[in-house]
Amino acid sequence: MLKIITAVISRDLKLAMRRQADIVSALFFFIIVVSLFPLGIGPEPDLLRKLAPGVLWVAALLATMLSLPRLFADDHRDGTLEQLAIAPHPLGLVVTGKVIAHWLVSGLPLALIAPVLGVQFDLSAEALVAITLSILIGTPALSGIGAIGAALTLGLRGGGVLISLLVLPLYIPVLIFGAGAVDATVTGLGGEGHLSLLAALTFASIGFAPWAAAAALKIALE
Amino acid sequence: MTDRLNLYRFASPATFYPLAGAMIPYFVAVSVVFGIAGLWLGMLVAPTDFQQGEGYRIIFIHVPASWMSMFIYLIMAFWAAIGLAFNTRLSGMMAQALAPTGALMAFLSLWTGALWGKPMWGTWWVWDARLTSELILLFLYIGYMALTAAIDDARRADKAGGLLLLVGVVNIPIIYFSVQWWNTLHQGSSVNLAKSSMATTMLWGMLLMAMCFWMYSIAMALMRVRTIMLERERHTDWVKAELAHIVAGDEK
Amino acid sequence: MLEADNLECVRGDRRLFAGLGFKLDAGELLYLQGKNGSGKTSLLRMLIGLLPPEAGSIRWKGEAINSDEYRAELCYLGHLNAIKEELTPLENLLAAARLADEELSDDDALDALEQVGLAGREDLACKYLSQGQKRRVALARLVKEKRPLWILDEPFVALDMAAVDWLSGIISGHLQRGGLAVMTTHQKVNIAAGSVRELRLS
Amino acid sequence: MIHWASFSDFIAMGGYGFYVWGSFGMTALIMAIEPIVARRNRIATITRLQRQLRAETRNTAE
Repeated sequence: MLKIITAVISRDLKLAMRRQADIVSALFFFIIVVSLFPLGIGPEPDLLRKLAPGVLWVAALLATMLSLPRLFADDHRDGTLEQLAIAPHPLGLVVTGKVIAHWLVSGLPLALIAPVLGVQFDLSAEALVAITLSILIGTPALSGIGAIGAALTLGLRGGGVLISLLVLPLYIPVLIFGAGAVDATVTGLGGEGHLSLLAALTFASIGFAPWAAAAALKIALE
Repeated sequence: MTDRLNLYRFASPATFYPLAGAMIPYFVAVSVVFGIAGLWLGMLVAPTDFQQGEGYRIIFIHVPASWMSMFIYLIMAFWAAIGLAFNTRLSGMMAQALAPTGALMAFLSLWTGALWGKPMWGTWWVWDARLTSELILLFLYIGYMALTAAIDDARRADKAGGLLLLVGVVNIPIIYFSVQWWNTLHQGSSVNLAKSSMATTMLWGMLLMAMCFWMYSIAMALMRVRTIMLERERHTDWVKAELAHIVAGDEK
Repeated sequence: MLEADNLECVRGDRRLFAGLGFKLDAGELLYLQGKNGSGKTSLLRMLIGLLPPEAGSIRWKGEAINSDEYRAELCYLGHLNAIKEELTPLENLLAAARLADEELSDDDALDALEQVGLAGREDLACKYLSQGQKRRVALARLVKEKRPLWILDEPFVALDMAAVDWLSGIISGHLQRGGLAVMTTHQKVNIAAGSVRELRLS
Repeated sequence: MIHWASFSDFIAMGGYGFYVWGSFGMTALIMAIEPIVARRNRIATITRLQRQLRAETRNTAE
């Protein structure tokens, strides 16, 4: 079981490394969107500090979304997906591997760059830790839920826009607890409660979403 | 023994189509009766609310619309589960026939909520847990309709839409609780609907209006499902026979 | 071994075929023939379990085919090559084997690539290969393939004469070892088999 | 039994007329338009299917 998951992860990571432009452009999208906000709302540090968690999180949602349409589309186009679907192990495991790989190339870099962007918003040290942790813990859930949307819209016209329509409403709890963790830390309430709820959402998504996505893929392959 | 009641028979479009056609006028009539009774009780008889004055009368459509918007989503999810489990043709058609009415109910709930909120709370919109969840519900309806519309193959549209409905129905409580939690945390608006004990006439008015909305929704869904059936089953003999004798625009 | 009964296929509005059945035993080859759009590919997709038939059943060794055991005995080659443009032929072969839960050593993979005439190109990303060469990368899987049931969708497309002969030899070898094969093809090829069945879809 | 003294009172709704009638008006509008749209859609579908059917029978007759 672990063998197949690691096989999928290592293949997808190898592919991503050969196409670094994709990772880098999603990361730059994140950086640019976050940097645009101060220009739009003014440079007052108090205001920026207040808005930072929400801005960083919304930008993270959009940046993760950017790479979702290709999650299965490439494998679908060249016939690899069919081979994965008829391999002698459950398709849900394959999708789990793909979700983890997607997080490694799309969620993880966001968490690493987040503290740097937080500095732009004049966040305190513990707020920087909180935003990094919350993005680190929360983004796997985004990859998991996103996989369902990517699988449902596989091969459809205008799939990219449709994914956002399907997936963004389902992202709301992650957004609330993710940004809430930073807020709670800043106001001195402690972000642990939010972070554990975020972790619960992530575990539930990683455990459950790949199987729903696998069912959607089978429907798409019929 | 040949006349044994067979439930599967009613699940087949060929038998359900004429049955639905025959039932529509009854549902419309019952809906109108309930509507007149509810409006009479709610708009003419019910007394003024001591806190909200006459403005509370929006409740007679706001609450039924909100109920229906949630209820219809649950019914669609129920049909989706049946369709995915037993691979029945009718379930997907029913879910698709219900969706537009559900979305309109969610819209009405938001619209009347805004018109109610303005005089009572002084604002068209508050980020209250209930309003926010209703908005998200509307997004879920739109997502479902966009997905089924984007898929050309009817079978795939049913299955993919059904899966989305099930994912949505699992997520609705999570979304609701997270929004509620977020709302109490921010302590934004301390909005509370008047918890005053309702006058009996108000309660009855509301229930009658809810029945009216319910019957209306059923009539609309049946009307739409008949069209979907003709479209989907256009190569079967019963649809060809049906098409041969109906004159478009003329049939009841 | 492989039995199909009373299969019915509906795609969109059209009923492609109905009441279709066949039996295939060890060492036998089944040719599927028919015009474009007659349902050959749909039938193959039913046999690999991706497309549930409208009616009828498919059995492998007497069991329904929706099991991991069946998929572990199945090798499918679609009209898409299922190779990754960014990976080299060698990486493609090894990754495909790992994902299909097959044992394949580096030496075996290199040997297979040499047999399909890709010696010296093992380390070149597949996007630099020609159509025919890409097809050969996909076919290289068959060289070391030990699974008993092969399902091949147009395996001879885009191959030159020599490669056609080579592939016919590979398939013959598989059949002589007691394997089964179902394939579609437009070309007439010479494959030695215990018995060759033909199924015409119209 | 009737709560209102006059028709103009009823219309004014104690000063909330705009909000109450805005809600009921939108509801009435939607409940009027939705069946009309569904019916037009149905007529359009039937006409299209009948045309298709006619074309098919003509083709098989030839």
